Amino acid sequence: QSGPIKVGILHSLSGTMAISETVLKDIALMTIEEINAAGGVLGRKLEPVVVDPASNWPLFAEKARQLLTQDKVAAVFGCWTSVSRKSVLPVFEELNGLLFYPVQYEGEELSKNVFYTGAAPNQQAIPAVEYLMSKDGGSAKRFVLLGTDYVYPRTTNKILRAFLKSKGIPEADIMEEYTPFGHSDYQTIIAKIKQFAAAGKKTCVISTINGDSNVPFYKELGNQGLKATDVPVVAFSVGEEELRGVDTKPLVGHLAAWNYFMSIKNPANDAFIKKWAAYAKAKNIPGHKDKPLTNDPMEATYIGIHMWKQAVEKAKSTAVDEVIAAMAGQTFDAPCGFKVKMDERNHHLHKPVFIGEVRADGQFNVVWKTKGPIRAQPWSPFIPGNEKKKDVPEKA
Amino acid sequence: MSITASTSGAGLAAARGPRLLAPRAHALWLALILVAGVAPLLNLAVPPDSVWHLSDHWITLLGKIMCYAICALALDLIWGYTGILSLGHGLFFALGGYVMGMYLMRQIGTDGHYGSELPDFMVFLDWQALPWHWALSHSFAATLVLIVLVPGLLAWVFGYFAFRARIQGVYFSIITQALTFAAMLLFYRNETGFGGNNGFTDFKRILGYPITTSQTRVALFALTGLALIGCYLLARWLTTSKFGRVLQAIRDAEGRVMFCGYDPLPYKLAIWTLSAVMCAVAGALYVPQVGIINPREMSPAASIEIAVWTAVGGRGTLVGPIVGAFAVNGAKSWLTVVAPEVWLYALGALFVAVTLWMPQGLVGLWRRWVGYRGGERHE
Amino acid sequence: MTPDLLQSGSERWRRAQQRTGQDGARGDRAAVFSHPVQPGAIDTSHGRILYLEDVQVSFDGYKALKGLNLDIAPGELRAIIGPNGAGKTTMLDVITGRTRPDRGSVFLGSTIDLLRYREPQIAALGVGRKFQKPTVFEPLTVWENLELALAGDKRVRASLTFRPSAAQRQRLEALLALIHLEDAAQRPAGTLSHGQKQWLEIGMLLAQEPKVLLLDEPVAGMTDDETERTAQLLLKLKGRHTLVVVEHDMAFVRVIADKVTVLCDGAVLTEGPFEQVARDARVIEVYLGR
Amino acid sequence: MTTRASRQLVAALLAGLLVLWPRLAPALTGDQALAVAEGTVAERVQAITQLAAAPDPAAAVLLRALQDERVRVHQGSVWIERDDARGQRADSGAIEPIPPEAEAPLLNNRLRAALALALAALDLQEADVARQRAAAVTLRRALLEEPDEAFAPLLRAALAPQRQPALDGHAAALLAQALAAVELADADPVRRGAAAAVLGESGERQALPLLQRQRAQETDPAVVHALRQAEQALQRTLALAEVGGTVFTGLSLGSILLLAALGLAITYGLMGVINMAHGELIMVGAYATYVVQQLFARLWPQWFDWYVLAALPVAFFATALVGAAIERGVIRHLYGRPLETLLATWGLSLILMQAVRSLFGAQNVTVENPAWLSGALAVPGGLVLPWNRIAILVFAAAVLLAVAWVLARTRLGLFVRGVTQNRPMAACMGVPTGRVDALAFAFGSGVAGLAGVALSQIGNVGPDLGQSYIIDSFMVVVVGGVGQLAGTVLAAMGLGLLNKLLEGWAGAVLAKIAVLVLIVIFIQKRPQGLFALKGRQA
Amino acid sequence: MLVIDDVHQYYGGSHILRGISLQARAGEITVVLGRNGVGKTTLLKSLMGLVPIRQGCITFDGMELARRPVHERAHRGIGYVPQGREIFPRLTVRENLLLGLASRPAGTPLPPQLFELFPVLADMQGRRGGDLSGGQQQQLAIARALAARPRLLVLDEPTEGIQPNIIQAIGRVLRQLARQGLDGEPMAILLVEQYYDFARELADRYVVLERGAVVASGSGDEMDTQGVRAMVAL
Ligand SMILES: Nc1ncnc2c1ncn2[C@@H]1O[C@H](COP(=O)(O)OP(=O)(O)OP(=O)(O)O)[C@@H](O)[C@H]1O
Ligand SMILES: Nc1ncnc2c1ncn2[C@@H]1O[C@H](COP(=O)(O)OP(=O)(O)OP(=O)(O)O)[C@@H](O)[C@H]1O
Ligand SMILES: [Mg+2]
Ligand SMILES: [Mg+2]
Repeated sequence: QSGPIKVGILHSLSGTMAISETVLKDIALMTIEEINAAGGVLGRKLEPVVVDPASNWPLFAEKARQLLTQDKVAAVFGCWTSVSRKSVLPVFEELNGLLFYPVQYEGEELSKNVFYTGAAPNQQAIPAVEYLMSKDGGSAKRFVLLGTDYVYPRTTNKILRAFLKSKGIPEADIMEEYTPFGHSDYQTIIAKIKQFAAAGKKTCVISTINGDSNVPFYKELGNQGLKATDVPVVAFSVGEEELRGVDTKPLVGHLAAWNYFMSIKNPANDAFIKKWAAYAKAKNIPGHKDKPLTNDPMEATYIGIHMWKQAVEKAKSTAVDEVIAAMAGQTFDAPCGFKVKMDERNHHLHKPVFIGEVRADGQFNVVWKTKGPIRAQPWSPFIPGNEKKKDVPEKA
Repeated sequence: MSITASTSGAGLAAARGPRLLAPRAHALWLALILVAGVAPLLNLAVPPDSVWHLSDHWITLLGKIMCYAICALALDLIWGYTGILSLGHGLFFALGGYVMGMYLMRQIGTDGHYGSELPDFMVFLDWQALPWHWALSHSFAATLVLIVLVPGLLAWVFGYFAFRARIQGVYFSIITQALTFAAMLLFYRNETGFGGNNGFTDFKRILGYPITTSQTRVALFALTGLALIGCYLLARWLTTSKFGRVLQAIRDAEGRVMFCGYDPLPYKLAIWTLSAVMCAVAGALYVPQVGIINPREMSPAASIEIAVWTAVGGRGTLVGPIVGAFAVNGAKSWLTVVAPEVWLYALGALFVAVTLWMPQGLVGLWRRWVGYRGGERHE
Repeated sequence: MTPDLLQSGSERWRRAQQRTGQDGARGDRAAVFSHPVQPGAIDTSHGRILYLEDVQVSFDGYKALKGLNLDIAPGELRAIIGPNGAGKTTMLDVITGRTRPDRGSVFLGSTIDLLRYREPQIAALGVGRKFQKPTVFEPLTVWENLELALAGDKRVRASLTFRPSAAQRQRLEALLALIHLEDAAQRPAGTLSHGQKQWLEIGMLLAQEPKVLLLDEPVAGMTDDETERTAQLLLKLKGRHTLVVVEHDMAFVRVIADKVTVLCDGAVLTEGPFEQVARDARVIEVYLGR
Repeated sequence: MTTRASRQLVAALLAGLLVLWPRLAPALTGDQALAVAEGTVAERVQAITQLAAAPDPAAAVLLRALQDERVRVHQGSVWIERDDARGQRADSGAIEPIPPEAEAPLLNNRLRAALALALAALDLQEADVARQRAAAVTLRRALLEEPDEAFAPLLRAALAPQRQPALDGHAAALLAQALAAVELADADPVRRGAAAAVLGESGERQALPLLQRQRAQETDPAVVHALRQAEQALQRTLALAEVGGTVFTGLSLGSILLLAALGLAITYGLMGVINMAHGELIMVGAYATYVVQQLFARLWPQWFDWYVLAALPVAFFATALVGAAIERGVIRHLYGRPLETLLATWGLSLILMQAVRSLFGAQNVTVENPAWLSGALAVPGGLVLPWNRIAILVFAAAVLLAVAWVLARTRLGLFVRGVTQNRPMAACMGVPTGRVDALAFAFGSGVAGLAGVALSQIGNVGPDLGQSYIIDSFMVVVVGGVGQLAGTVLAAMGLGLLNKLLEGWAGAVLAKIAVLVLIVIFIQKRPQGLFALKGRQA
Repeated sequence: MLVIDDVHQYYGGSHILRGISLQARAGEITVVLGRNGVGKTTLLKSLMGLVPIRQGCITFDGMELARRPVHERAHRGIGYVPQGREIFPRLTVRENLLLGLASRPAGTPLPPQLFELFPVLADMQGRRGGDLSGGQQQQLAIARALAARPRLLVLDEPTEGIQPNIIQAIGRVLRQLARQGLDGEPMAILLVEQYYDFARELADRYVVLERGAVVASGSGDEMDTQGVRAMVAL
């Protein structure tokens, strides 16, 4: 076999999710270009097949099928929302395809055909809350769980509740609040948070607000004068890209938990950022050509593609089953500064966790990090019944 | 200014008189043979490497678009013929889909991640038993009934009050939009018991047959095709009967219709409910084919899109909406692959072009081309 | 107690009586609702088919009708004249259920209180109307317009299986001939000229076979000759149908009317045979001129 | 050291400082400077505290620089960054270039809080009223959250009648509340009672748990009474503030809905164009604001705060131009076919969105609130009215007046109404219908652009901006009654208030659902919208 | 003043006007008669430019109008009273009249004579046009056309739905307008009318149409002798 190896890129370039996903398409193209420049895989070039599922879930499934059956791609890198992943999952399982999913998510899933390069809840949410409860984090005693009303926040908050309970936090000190998709008026909710915070115990907000709603939320937060020193907000979906749309000066000190921050200093990250900046300039990518930013899902995409390449080279084949076998235990010197490893069993990465505080320039100061990469727990131990779950994909 | 004010005469082109056996009927027979005979053969009997092989991808894609075509046809009955623009038809589509989805979720049985009788999402949200509204979901027969009954009843009740209050034009459009919007938010909530924004996915079986085999797929495809043809015939019968003319009269001068002694309420209610049920059937056929149902189908934009298909194809004609659904969705499927970065320009331009140069949609264009008479415009 | 009060008291008593009478009628309302009363069911035993009493209508404070009374006998051809804005069209609106009066009563025959019904039901009861501004179903052909108006079962179920019978076809063709639109039968009604639409609307009204015909300015926009022919037509209908004609064309009114009612400022100014009315000084002053 | 212990230390040391401050000479050592910049968080907190207490103006300068993130450290030396990019040594005061490898010391919330407290204590000594007030706010917040006797001497000294420089009255009131929080647990029942009264008047929600806690353990019946009174007074203020808050948020949401809908009230309500691209016109306005902001940042940074004012005309005309182009290019062929405008403008909205993606990228862009639109007006009772929301309320009213004036009082308004009601007749009367259409559509679009400027101040500016407003805009226009400006206003405000009222007790999701359902029911009652046009239809 | 020369008009495929020529002079009332559907309204619409003509010339004051936009015709001084009134239903009576001034510079006042001619309108200035009764609307339509002080007044069956004494008044007004206009200058009037007696009384010149063509014309006094009444009968 010769000729290029096709790989699919399945990210929304239009519709509501384009705001987040477009850049993942670009970073994927950059990574592929990088691999090709270094001689490709097994001596063959990679040929990206870009499609636009347009933030439309059934269209995701259709495109996935098309990539696998018409274009016969060796692997697909894509999806952002859980629902898009859920929509394509049956297709990948039916056609035995290979999907690399680069975004943090709620867990509770494990498929043989998917590699999850984003964080599971224990690689993001739990450490963040632990930090807030620590002295350095402000010894928080009261918690507002604020999210957009959908599965990821609901599940995460369920896990967090169980976790907080295990730490002895009474029910009365937890407030849970949800907003509809696209909610843009946070006046009432912030007033409620203020009330809740006035009880004389250190209060913090754990935000799983999704996408577009973050900007109005943070703007309102800033203007209502709720400072991080009073009520810190820790977010799981807010990274460098999301803060691009916000004036961060009033938000200094609010937190985010990720497995990667652009501001992390190490040679791998410097090189990664430099590469991206050059690529964005060369390809004239709007926004990034003037102000290149990297973020966690971009890193996860980058890691995913490189690991797939390594696995293909190890397996000496692009055949899905062989690549899946070869993926186990793959390691990669990631921009986050650690050697991340694909777990031998559970298709998730071992990743370090960082907690960053927002800086005035829209970047994050890492104020806390784990000693090293930690193993993902896709089946959260805080959900009853999961103790029975095996940590390997089961046969469908 | 009213959204229904329409004197464009689009309705003039409606087929009149008995045409079932007229020259154009052979197109119908052709369609029938294609969906029920040729396509299945090309998919199942022709070897996959032959150029004549119709891949599963195409079968699902065409099946999906045919579902959309049924929706567009349903909307056309109420919009093109009766002058009532619904911006909430996605709701009925989704309801049909959800009823079917519930059945399919139950068919998973204990094959889910958690090996529980309950659907996975209920397990990890810690639910102990099926909520009441899932009661009948195990039975296929009940599902079939509910597919018609739930959206039909909702449409009937909603329509009854709205039409009785003589809500017309945009006011009607907006409340249908509000309705579907509210339903979407409701279904997004996890507490509602429909899987929140993830909706239902990962179906395994239908009627005990594995859902992913080519045979099942083709069967669903053929069924959808037959449903489309059935809906078309039904619509044609309705619109060519006096019933259809009363509808058009209601569209153009409702006040006058009343002075002729017709009560518009039952007429509107009948066509409205029927249209909703058609959408629901389309939704029910859609879900097993695309493998997911999620509240996004209830978003206002999704409903507007149905109107767009109808308008692109040609409002007030019966083939128009079908052509429109195929054209728009086909273009979308094709363009998102060949021009993923700029396809929206092309699609947007298509819509503008259709309105500017094809006032009666693609069908109107075709008619003018072949010199079909009867579609003339007048000022 | 003044005679006035006595008078109004007895009036009220009479009305109360009538209401109880209706209560009896209300017993079969369900039937009325789902199945329009046969046109024959109008009770004309008291010698009146249309009866308006003390009807008042106001729009945002402006009183268009101020205590209007009208009493029309079966088979009568009544002309209503009166200055522009006198309330003639409003009166027809009230009768046909289009406008709700603030007070007053409107009866069809002695038993049917029209205020209880909505437009389609009133039409089904046998009250047909031609509008001042001709309104026809523009995209439908002339033939279809007439077919829609044709008397018969107007419920959904019937409409699904409707096919005009031979007799009905004949009737439609006769009507077409009557309104001179034979050549235009398959033309969309929207393309007719103003006068042709007037004719078509008259045709539709006739197709409906109503007991009571209300015509708002039927000859406006017609040539003298056509006006003449319309007059003949109306005279032919007189007796079998009850006709109420609103018109400003005095030549026409003179030809057709048994009795003329003059409305002015929302109330009846005078009533009587044409010649008498035409000589009335007040009518000349406010309406006829010279 | 625990937080509490370090706070006590600050307080004790600072209290002494207040007396000694003016008389002492500088003595900041390099080690002291380094200690605040490097080490574990706990060590640094302690160093900050000690440094704050060190009677040294240079220390104050260093702490302030630390708070402003202007401190740089390299190989044991500490500099304070100056505007000319050179640095001043923290210990010696020498001015020298900062080595490029120098790093900014890390700050986290705990350090920031310690810094803020320390600096607040120092700032009380400043003559600057703004600083005094800010310091008093910080202290009050800290003490209401956790009353701490150690601060009493500091506060009493600060509140001393003859102190120099004089204390600002407002700051004094705030400090008195802070002191009251401490004195609520004083041994002297008279002081306790007085403190309760002060807290009762404070209107601060944080005081409520303090009062309640004290009442639970209070033994003196007179003080119990005072406490109860104070609680009631406080609760009254809070309840009032809550109502005020709901009304304000409701009106604020209403004003946003109104702004978003006003343009549509013209293009749709008046002209009958089912303008699905309306949202994208708003988006164009917001992006115009962004561009103006970038221009100001680059060309006239000294005027940056006023970029919003410049953005208003720019956004108006830019959007009006886009609108005029749309009208001339597409919509003018569609008059009399309102439904077709739905399809065409839907297509245009796709094109506009994609154009913005191609031009500015798919991600959001930053639009900053200028200083005068940041922050909030604080009202007693914990009510905080952000300036940007107040400004939008006023702005919405102004735009409304302008629109109303144009429509009702100008010839253009009359012509537009005439043209939409009967195009051929208007032409026969001599109205140049083409020009009027283009002008009117451009005007409506321009108003949408103005809305874009306002919305850029509170929410996302991204390619999807328009999509999130289009549905609400149509609801508002229709519920109000198509073509009825007054109806639009009422509907916007009504929906805003209703939404916020419901959100208060049902949560945002259910509130939104309820509002939608209420709209459906409302239209049943008023099938022509709020301001139905009664009257005869031909 | 107005010269219509060999105008042809079609609706779709059907030939409605077949080479119509006629003239209207200042100071004269020219009456157009014809049965229903012969094309009278179409002729006036062509004159106003509401339906573009296929062939032929329309000159007004020596100026070719046939290819000019509609509103320019109003600016040249043509006032139009359409059949069916075509009031702006949701504008008030006053606004309807002000719109009649659209062809005049901003700030031009309404001619005060309007309210003398039609006193009802004075009382109803604040009412919406669509709420008026049919006859009131007709009066409004005439007043609206006069507001701009046109030099050519085109009326399409203006007596339709108007009470007899006002018809008489309108007759007198038209005569007066033809002679001396609103402010002293004679006006040209083109009147389409079915009401024969009214037409004959006013006509200085007459034109009879049949199936889209002119079949007779002449001076007003000859109408009776030429048997025009019979021509418009069936
Ligand atoms: N909806 C309304 N709002 C306000 N005034 C109205 C309304 N409807 C009718 N009117 C007024 O009521 C009066 C009566 O109107 P109506 O149409 O009944 O008169 P008419 O007798 O039919 O006149 P015409 O002979 O001119 O047709 C008129 O002055 C009219 O302006
Ligand atoms: N929009 C149209 N499309 C097609 N045909 C039309 C249209 N409008 C009018 N016609 C036809 O053109 C012919 C002339 O119509 P027009 O309205 O000019 O007649 P008219 O002489 O004014 O008649 P009337 O006295 O009834 O007003 C009629 O036969 C009519 O049916
Ligand atoms: Mg009338
Ligand atoms: Mg005419």
